[in-house]
Amino acid sequence: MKYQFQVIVSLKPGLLDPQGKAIEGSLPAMGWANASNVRVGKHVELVVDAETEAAAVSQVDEMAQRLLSNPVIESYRIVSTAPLPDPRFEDVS
Amino acid sequence: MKYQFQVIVSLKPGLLDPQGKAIEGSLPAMGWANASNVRVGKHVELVVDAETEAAAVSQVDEMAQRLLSNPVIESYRIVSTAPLPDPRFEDVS
Amino acid sequence: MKVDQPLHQSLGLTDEELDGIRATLGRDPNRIELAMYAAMWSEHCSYKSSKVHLRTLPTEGPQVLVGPGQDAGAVDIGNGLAAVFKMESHSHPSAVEPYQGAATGVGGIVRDIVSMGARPMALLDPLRFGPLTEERNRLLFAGVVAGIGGYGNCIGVPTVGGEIQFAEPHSANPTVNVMCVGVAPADRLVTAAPDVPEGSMLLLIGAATGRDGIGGVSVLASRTIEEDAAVSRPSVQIGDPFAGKLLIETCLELVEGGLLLGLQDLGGAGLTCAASESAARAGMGAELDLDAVPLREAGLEAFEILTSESQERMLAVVDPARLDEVHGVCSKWGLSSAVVGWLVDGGRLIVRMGGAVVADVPARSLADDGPAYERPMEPPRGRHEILEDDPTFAIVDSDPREAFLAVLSSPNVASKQWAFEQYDQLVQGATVARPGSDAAVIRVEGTLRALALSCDGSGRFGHLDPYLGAAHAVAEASRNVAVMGATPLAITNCLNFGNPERPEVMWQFAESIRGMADACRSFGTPVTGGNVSFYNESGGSAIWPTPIIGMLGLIEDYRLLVRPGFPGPGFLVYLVGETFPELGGSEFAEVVLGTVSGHPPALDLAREASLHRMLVEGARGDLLASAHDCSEGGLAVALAESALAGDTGFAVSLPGDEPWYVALFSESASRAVVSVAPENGEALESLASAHHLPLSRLGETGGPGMVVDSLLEITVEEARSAHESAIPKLLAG
Amino acid sequence: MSAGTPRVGVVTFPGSLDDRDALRAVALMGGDGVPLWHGDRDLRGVDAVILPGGFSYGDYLRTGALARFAPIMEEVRAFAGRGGPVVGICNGFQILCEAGLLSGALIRNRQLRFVCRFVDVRVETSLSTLTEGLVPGEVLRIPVKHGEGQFVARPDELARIEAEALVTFRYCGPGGELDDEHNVNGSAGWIAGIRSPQGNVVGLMPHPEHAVDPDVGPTGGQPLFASLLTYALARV
Ligand SMILES: Nc1ncnc2c1ncn2[C@@H]1O[C@H](COP(=O)(O)OP(=O)(O)O)[C@@H](O)[C@H]1O
Ligand SMILES: [Mg+2]
Repeated sequence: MKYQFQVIVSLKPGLLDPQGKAIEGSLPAMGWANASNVRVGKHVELVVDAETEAAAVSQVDEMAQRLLSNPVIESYRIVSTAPLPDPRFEDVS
Repeated sequence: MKYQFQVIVSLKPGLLDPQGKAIEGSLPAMGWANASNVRVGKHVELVVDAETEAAAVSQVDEMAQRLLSNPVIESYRIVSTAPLPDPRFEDVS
Repeated sequence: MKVDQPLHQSLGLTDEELDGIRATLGRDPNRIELAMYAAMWSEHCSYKSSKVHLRTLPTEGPQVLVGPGQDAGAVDIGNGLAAVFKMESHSHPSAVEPYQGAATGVGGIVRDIVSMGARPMALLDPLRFGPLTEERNRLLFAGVVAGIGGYGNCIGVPTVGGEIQFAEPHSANPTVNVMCVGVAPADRLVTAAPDVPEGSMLLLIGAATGRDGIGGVSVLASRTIEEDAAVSRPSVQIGDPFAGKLLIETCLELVEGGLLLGLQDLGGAGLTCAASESAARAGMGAELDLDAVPLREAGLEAFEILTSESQERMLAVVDPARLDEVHGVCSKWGLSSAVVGWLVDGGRLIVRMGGAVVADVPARSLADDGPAYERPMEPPRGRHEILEDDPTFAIVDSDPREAFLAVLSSPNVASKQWAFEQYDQLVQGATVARPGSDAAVIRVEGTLRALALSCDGSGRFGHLDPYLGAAHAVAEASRNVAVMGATPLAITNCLNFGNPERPEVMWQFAESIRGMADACRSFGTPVTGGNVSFYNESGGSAIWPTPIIGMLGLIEDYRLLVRPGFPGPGFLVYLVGETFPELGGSEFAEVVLGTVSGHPPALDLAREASLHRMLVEGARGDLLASAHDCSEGGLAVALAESALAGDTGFAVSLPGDEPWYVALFSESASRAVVSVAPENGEALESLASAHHLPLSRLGETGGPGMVVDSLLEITVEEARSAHESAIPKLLAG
Repeated sequence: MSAGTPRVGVVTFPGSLDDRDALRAVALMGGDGVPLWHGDRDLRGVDAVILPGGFSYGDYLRTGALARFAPIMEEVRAFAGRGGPVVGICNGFQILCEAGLLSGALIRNRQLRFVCRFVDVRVETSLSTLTEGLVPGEVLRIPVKHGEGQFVARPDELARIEAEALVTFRYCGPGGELDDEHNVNGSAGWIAGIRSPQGNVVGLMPHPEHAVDPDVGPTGGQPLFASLLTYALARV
């Protein structure tokens, strides 16, 4: 079976995020002074072919830990691609 | 009210994703030959202070379009941060 | 794309061109063949509007090893080595997506050098944008610079020079040119081999083929942007510099191992171009098997595989007996390689897919028999009024100090450090003179020789008088290498113009070619190759005619190179050459008087050539302590830049009896500011008179300030801040 | 190879760029440069290892993230464990951090742009393979060229790095002063390079291999290569 996953990797809280900071810095000039706490991370999609979902999950977990994130500065979470909660939010482009 | 969002920005389908390709190319040597379709995108978290959720959503949509993504090559989708479906997948680090 | 248009027209072919294809084939082309002709006969690939003019350029000389017609030109630099160089435009893709457009431009030009069997050693990036006061131009500028760095830095080729100018006509249409220079043993250059045997394999090396850039050459580079605003988006290509680096190493290892019979990069018109040119050059035909082409996604149609411009691919011609070795090198570097065809006698290019023949055309008809047009030409209306309105005779009541600071901080003159600091200038360890010098200098490993490289183009001069503009561009490029002590050897170019179907544009083009040809003949610097980029316009208004010259000069002993900075206090400062009242098209006229008009400075090609010889002789004799050419901003800027580069002030008097603003800001040609140790003053004077060049002693170096008579006094630090902060300030919005 | 000439291996990963430059610098400073290949499990008996600059695997995902899985890295790890001198320059530094051989991490420059510039760096310790014989406080002129050289670590980690005096180099002004203007990429504590507690593993963002040849520019990298060769020689 093929299982699809998303792995979201973000900088650990407390660490400075230069990209997030730059975006935040440019918001007021664009008229969005009410937006804040911008953090930029990575979003990795992948498909794992495994016997069971549990096997796939544990493999993705290992990949996320060893390869997709750097535990010194980043944390991650794994999302299996379930339908999104609200159609309004779907791929709007 | 403060609303929290995640914006996921990914390369449009059909466009080459050099990062995804390079990661995928190195997976077999790491013992993960069963993983495929790796695509790397950006994950932006932010908080918007607005009167209504609808106002916040429409602002994030505009931000995603004008600032967070490059419409020529990227598409985006917006996710409001609802609790994740399965605690197993939560921030495991 | 209009729905009711016949297919050939929507692919950019005219009715007459379709008739030509019919005549060649003796039947109607099928859709796939039509797509192949459309790509190969596009302006970008066929040079159909420019060919007849390009033929008039001087291309021969004892130094030329490979002239125009190959992927890149090559000149002899001694010690059995060849310098391979070429320039190309990626303006159209950069207008659509600045980062990727510029990045893939770097990738493309680098592969042109590699396909000659040379290791790419240096990049230069002449650029043109609209004024930075507009946000769109700032984004284009920042995106293009980041893209060039993003690709060049990642493949380990230093970006050592370039040029950046700003002018309103480039607002919607940035000009993005990239030049690459490589070095190879002269006897190992991979050139058209006439005696490749039948049955030689065509091996596609590198990235898988996807839908990117389908019809790129016809869609992007052969029409104006707005004609295709909607269509052009899917044509954006994403660069993969990592794959690009692996491809460079793979190809060079194959060439070094003597494993190849031929090598072609896949650029515009993709596989169609590479296969038809490989076959045509060998005087043969080829069979192509599209089922063997590795694809990035399923379901590509034949015409898509044939015209895809997916990046990071090369086509090698391989002896079947060496195939295993070749595959071995490719897989060592982690690249895929697939036999996609072979050469056959008879001259036809036969394409198969799914077992059926999907195209069957003469290879030569694609590669060499494209149309050639003598398009109508006519000088633009209003040209004489602009020329006659010469600012040289304007009434000037500016304050000298303010004028000086205004010119020094004008974006055209200001330091481009913000940009070139984003480029790795040092990798490969050969960079002897980095950006900030008149020319970049890279040494040639294992020798004392070095190449001096400069890119120069005409902005205002070319707009006012395209003949003079192009001649000045060659003169300035030669002067820039000569001030460093290098003998100008040969040029490449990139000719950026508007829509050639408009007679004014075609006239500008023809005049530019004439100017370039005359200057190149006088300096003995043949044209070894180049690139033409038309259709740089929108809303019926074209960019200024922008012929960019890429000059290659040779220094025999790089330890003797001369730098622009004043070396310290106590040196004598001279102006070589003569200043005339020539403010037409000058930086001063634009920035201080607010006008771009008048006659550009005259150019005495013989005097210019003497100046180059004198500068080279002065360097060889270790006579010059510094040398810097006088160009934009005139004597004032040349003095200021010498002071900034050497962190040393000066005190000078203006020579002659022209008004101060002429003496300081006239952009008369054939001049340089040099300094010598006091004991060398006389030697310099006799050197100049031996070359029949006027020489004026201006004063001395030293002190914390830049002092000109009683006109001007400014500290080096204040001038530095004006010069260095101008562009960052504008970018901050 | 003459007896007593230290052999310094330079690893080429896919995407390494300054590998030839490092080999040239080793030779210029009197050592024997030995090319090593990422896919080999063999250090060819070298006395020191350099992980050179460049963009291994395109710097995709994270700088150094993919290179640290290369087969040769197991050998490098073992060699470092035996006290062998290992130096990571720029991308090599990033690889050593990813591999856990050095602390901290390197993220995008504060200004979010690549920067190529000659900078001044201050030597902080003589207890490392690159700084033996150098006097702390000494200022060297060496170029940087990177887009992701901002050194970061969690606060506790940073405190430990400082407490154990692991900082080997800091960005500084010409007189050794630490001010914001001279922090070329915004690194925590101006950190330009650090060492392992034993001092045999050192990583730094500046490129000493591009500052050894007087014909090309400043020579602030010479003392560092001299130190490395001395250190390596002690092991011959
Ligand atoms: N886009 C660029 N990339 C790299 N270097 C550049 C770029 N633009 C300008 N430079 C460098 O800045 C210096 C000054 O440029 P320019 O004023 O055009 O020189 P010149 O007038 O001598 O031709 C040169 O060394 C040039 O190579
Ligand atoms: Mg110059």
